[in-house]
Amino acid sequence: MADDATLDPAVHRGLYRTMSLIKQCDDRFRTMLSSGQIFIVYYSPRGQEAISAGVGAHLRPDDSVVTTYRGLHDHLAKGVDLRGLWAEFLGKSTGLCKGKGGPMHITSPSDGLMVTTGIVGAGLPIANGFAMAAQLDGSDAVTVVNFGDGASNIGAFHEAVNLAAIWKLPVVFVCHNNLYAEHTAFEAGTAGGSVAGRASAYGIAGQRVDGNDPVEVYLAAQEAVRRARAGEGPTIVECMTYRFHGHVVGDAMEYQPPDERAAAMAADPVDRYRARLVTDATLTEAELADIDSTIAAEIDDAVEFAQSSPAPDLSELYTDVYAEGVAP
Amino acid sequence: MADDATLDPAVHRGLYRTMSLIKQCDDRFRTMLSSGQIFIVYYSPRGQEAISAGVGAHLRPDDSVVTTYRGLHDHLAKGVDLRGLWAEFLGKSTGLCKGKGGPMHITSPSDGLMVTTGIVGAGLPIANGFAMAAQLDGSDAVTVVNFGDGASNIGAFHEAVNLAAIWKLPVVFVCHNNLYAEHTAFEAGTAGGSVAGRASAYGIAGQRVDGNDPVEVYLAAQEAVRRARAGEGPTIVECMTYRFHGHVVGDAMEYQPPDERAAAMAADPVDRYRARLVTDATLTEAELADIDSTIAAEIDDAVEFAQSSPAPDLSELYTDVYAEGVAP
Amino acid sequence: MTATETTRVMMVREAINDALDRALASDDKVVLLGEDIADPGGGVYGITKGLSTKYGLDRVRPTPISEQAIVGAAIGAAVAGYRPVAEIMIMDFFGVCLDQVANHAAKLRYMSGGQTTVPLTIRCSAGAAMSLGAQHSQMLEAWLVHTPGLKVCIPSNSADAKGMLTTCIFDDDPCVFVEQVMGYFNGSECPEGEHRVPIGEAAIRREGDAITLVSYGRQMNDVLTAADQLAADGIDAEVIDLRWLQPLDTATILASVRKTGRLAILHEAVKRGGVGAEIAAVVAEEAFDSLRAPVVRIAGKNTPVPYARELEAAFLPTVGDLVAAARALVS
Amino acid sequence: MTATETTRVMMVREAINDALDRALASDDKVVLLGEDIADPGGGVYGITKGLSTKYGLDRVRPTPISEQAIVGAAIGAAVAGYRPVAEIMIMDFFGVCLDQVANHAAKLRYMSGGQTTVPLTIRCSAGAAMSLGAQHSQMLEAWLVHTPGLKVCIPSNSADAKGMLTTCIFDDDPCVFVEQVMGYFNGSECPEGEHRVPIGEAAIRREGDAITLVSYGRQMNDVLTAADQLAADGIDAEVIDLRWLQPLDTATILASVRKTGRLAILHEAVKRGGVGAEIAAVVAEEAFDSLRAPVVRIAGKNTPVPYARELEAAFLPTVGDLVAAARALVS
Ligand SMILES: Cc1ncc(C[n+]2csc(CCOP(=O)(O)OP(=O)(O)O)c2C)c(N)n1
Ligand SMILES: Cc1ncc(C[n+]2csc(CCOP(=O)(O)OP(=O)(O)O)c2C)c(N)n1
Ligand SMILES: [Mg+2]
Ligand SMILES: [Mg+2]
Repeated sequence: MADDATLDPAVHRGLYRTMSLIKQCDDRFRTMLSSGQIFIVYYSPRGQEAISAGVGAHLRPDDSVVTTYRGLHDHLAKGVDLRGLWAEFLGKSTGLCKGKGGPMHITSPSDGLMVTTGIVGAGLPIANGFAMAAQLDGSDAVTVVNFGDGASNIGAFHEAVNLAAIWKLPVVFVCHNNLYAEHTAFEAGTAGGSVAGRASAYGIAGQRVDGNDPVEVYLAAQEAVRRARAGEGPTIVECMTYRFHGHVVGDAMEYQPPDERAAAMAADPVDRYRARLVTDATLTEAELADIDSTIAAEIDDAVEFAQSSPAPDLSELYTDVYAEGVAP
Repeated sequence: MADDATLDPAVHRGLYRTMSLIKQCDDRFRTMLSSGQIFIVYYSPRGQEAISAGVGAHLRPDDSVVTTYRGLHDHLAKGVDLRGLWAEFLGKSTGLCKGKGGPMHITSPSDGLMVTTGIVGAGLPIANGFAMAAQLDGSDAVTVVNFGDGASNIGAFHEAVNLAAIWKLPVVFVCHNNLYAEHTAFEAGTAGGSVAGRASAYGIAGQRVDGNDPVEVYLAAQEAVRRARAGEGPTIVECMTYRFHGHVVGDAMEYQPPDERAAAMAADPVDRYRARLVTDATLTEAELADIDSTIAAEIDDAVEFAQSSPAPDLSELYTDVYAEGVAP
Repeated sequence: MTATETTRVMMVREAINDALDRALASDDKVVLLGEDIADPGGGVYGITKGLSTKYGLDRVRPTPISEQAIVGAAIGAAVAGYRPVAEIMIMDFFGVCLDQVANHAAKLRYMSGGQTTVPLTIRCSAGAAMSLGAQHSQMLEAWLVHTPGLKVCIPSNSADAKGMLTTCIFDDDPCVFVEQVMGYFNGSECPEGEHRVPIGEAAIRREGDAITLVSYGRQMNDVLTAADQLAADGIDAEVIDLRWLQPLDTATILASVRKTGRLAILHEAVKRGGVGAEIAAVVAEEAFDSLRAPVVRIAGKNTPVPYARELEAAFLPTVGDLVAAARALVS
Repeated sequence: MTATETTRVMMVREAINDALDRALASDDKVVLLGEDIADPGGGVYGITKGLSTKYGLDRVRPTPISEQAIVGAAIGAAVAGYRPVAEIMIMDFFGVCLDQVANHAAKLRYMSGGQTTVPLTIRCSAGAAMSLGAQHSQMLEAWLVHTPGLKVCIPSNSADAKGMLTTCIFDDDPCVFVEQVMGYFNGSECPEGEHRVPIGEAAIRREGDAITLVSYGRQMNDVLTAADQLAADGIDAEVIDLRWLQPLDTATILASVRKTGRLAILHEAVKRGGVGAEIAAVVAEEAFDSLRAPVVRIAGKNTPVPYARELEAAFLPTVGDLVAAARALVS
């Protein structure tokens, strides 16, 4: 476990805030799903909060983030507008993408949330492009691309990491290793047993960290982001974690040993970190409760906004296929 | 340099025979091209003879080989019929593939030469399939797939090596590292600087050898093939070599330092090995000359056969698109 | 049809599982590979449930997320004499492995001058209506039909799903078998025993002489509903279920159009460059003299598939669209 | 056309180089990436020769053999405000990167509700006649035309090559610009200065009223030759060079067919499911009443492209095929 005392309390507050936001948003989505208030296909990031919080803490609005269908934690850590996000998940006209993208395609360029893709591994090559743009711009902006352990076995991963290494692109490859790709256990699909370990094949830095500890993630990301900003090239950061709610909500999860999941949930990264902050007197129970309740109110507002927003107008089917002037 | 004395003279004879055959075939193709006797797009394997000879020496007819557009050396080392091969290069009805495949698609299942592909990297996933078939058959047959250094940067390489590792497939990945991919120098395209070095990312064996020394290749391939036959999984063997005649015959080769090429040609693996065999008294000059001239006569015959063969009948355009019974 | 006598109601997903089960049982050379296809899940839609338990993980092989490696391994094994059934989880993912499908599976037989053949089947789920957005909802059969060497089919009911998949598996060419997710739970009578549907044979689902309606896949239900509505107006539509898009049963289509003089085509895929275009073109070339009205295509709109339910519904072709178009053609 | 006054004879390959050169010179946001595109070679066909020397390796970036990485990087940079021109060396290699092209470049604008746009150009060489066999000779534009969100074009001469490529580069959508290798060395007059061809505008290359001949790319020369031969028989063909396959200039096609009543389409790509099918379908739907004869497609045969020269020639559509078809339609 990383030494919490090395960090400023404001950093802890920020990390906790993000984690609480992710957890509460996720809780709300799942509650609304199970109560039948909404019908969406939902990929829960619950259990993986510490990764997005620890990485996101280093990012500026002009830094780019690319993520996947299981991206809610990354979206929130990048500061995406909560109302627009909820409305997009619910397919409303007021959604970030006017209801046309949906949860798998959340985009918010003003926050630097550039691409969310549903194709495993496909975000990595695109992330290189944002990094290349920054390099050409002469800016020190970095790009973070998030992906799962299973994604490390697809061709796009390899091509992208190799290109980033060759071009010394300012990109950080963040693997959320939650030990499963759909029903497939990490070791069953991934030869060599380590995603970060693959970094050496490309002559770049790679580090595996406890992805359930926001401070460990924070410190690893700090170094990776520093390296990228300094023009020293890409890093693979592999964050070991666990999906609490299977691949998709509704997943029978038969393929997971039940105690494995129970153990992971017992060591809930959000609860654990919260307890630690209190024990270490970094933040008081009252301060934390205040953060939690402020967030709860924000979520209430966003849910209300999303639910009361109108569906997209049917004419929207035909817009945005091409830039102005060309009919679809 | 490997110790030649460890090998039986019959092995040396076989290695030399294959190398001489490749060299002489290649010489003939290039002579006929430069004299305008034939018009084909030709990817010369000259300089890379030792690799195919050293690997091929371990292969049985029921072992499978997959290779690329630059595959003549691999075809010959697998024992493909010379007449059929020449006729196919010349697009004749008597070609191995009836003139429909051409040099980039030489196939000869009776010899175990299963696939020649023109798509960089695409042979590796397919090779796994032959290896999987052997595994299912319970046979100890192995599959060798040949590819270039440049191919190690494409997605198919990664997916195939990972799958072979996971499934412990009896496959040997033979990289012909001739330091260039078309105009691109190896180091400019390949992060990490070593293809064999990438093996550890997948937890499999990898070895880099002097690909210009048939004995070194022979010994490395021996171990890789043994491992595959024994069910111990795949190996990457990276054979360092040089293309004498650029990417394609006619290539201006401006991107190559002229002395680099001159040095490589001065250390011609075929000449060097031939001289060594004489010096070591492994084979006599007369024996070697006899091998050379026997091959020359075989090539004369194959060229004559190919040139005098008819073009494919136009009806062949429509056959072999589907198995019997379905019109194209 | 080689149907046995006894049938029972099966859902399409059961029929597919049954076809796979029987193929694995009857021929050792049949092997399955794909992501997550093993038990306990038996695939994300449960289509392969029970099979890895019954036939072992050697023959029902779960894979990493590596579509090129999946199709490539299946190709090699097929050339080596196996009859692999590879699963591409969702049709949109052909994008990451089309080289293996189109440049290798489809062409190896031709490029080898007939020396090798690729008895491979690729199954994939496909289609819209689940609000999965632009990258998980596409019907891409037109890409495959434009690739000589492939056979392509989409069943509309359980009996065909079972019979066509069995035919694909035992066919000596690479076949793509497309499973629309929204059709998985449709139930209908299905032969219980061995069952095959001959390659390239369309089925006439309803006879009529006023107009020919051509479609395939789960949309056949919509087309039959449309035909009922038209019949109520006294318009007697002939309804053709193509089943196979390649080989395409042009003889059946042309014969029908020669009788009715009118043609409307419906499919879920995007209209522009869809399979409907090929059908319209064949008819405009070969049955021109019989045509008494414009050839109409009702299809997915020329847009990516949107997420919001209302927009997704607007993307899809509807019964109403077809009825209106048919009425206009006949009047 | 925004052509300047002065022109000179350029080969298509020079015109492409010129367009790239001017785009790089006029806008810092234009960057090139692709395999072997840097000097001294300037690409395997020398198309990008001189550009890396002039603009540096930051802006003219040679890449590893990683088509997904090439297109992906170009997409990201495009969304970030650059105007990347990515080269896919040969069109057949779209098979290894179609996910990036079809699921990402084509859809990001739509999926983001218009928040991002992808001003990307993909150039590729393409086509048969060099005896390069089944995997290096394909025309695959139909795959792209079936993918909403992409723009697709194929020039037939130097002026269009320059003008259309320039238009693609400065267009805000992802465009695929297809260069037939056999056309690279064709020379014709080309504007020397800034030149753009408007998106989606076909060109009428010859006016006539007996039959409409539609084609695109290097085959336009064959079509014009056919038109000459027909004229010698007193058959006055109208010849349309589509230039853009998406957006397709249906207005120009339909107007012509309404005048002539007859249509023959020629393209190099495989006939089944080719772009000719879409054109035939549009006409059979929208100009049916004007049609006086079947719509005919002359195209690549429904086979992989064979290696042997004789077979490859038999694969390709010919002037003779078109003349014969046109005569039959008119008689
Ligand atoms: C190319 C591709 N293949 C398959 C899928 C189907 N699929 C969606 S998520 C997933 C598992 C991904 O696992 P991992 O990368 O570990 O991410 P996680 O879901 O665990 O976050 C698969 C196979 C896909 N979306 N894209
Ligand atoms: C997927 C793909 N991309 C690009 C090409 C074009 N191409 C043909 S050979 C070649 C270079 C390959 O280099 P390497 O793998 O080192 O093999 P070598 O030619 O040196 O034997 C390239 C880029 C191709 N055939 N396939
Ligand atoms: Mg995972
Ligand atoms: Mg090389």
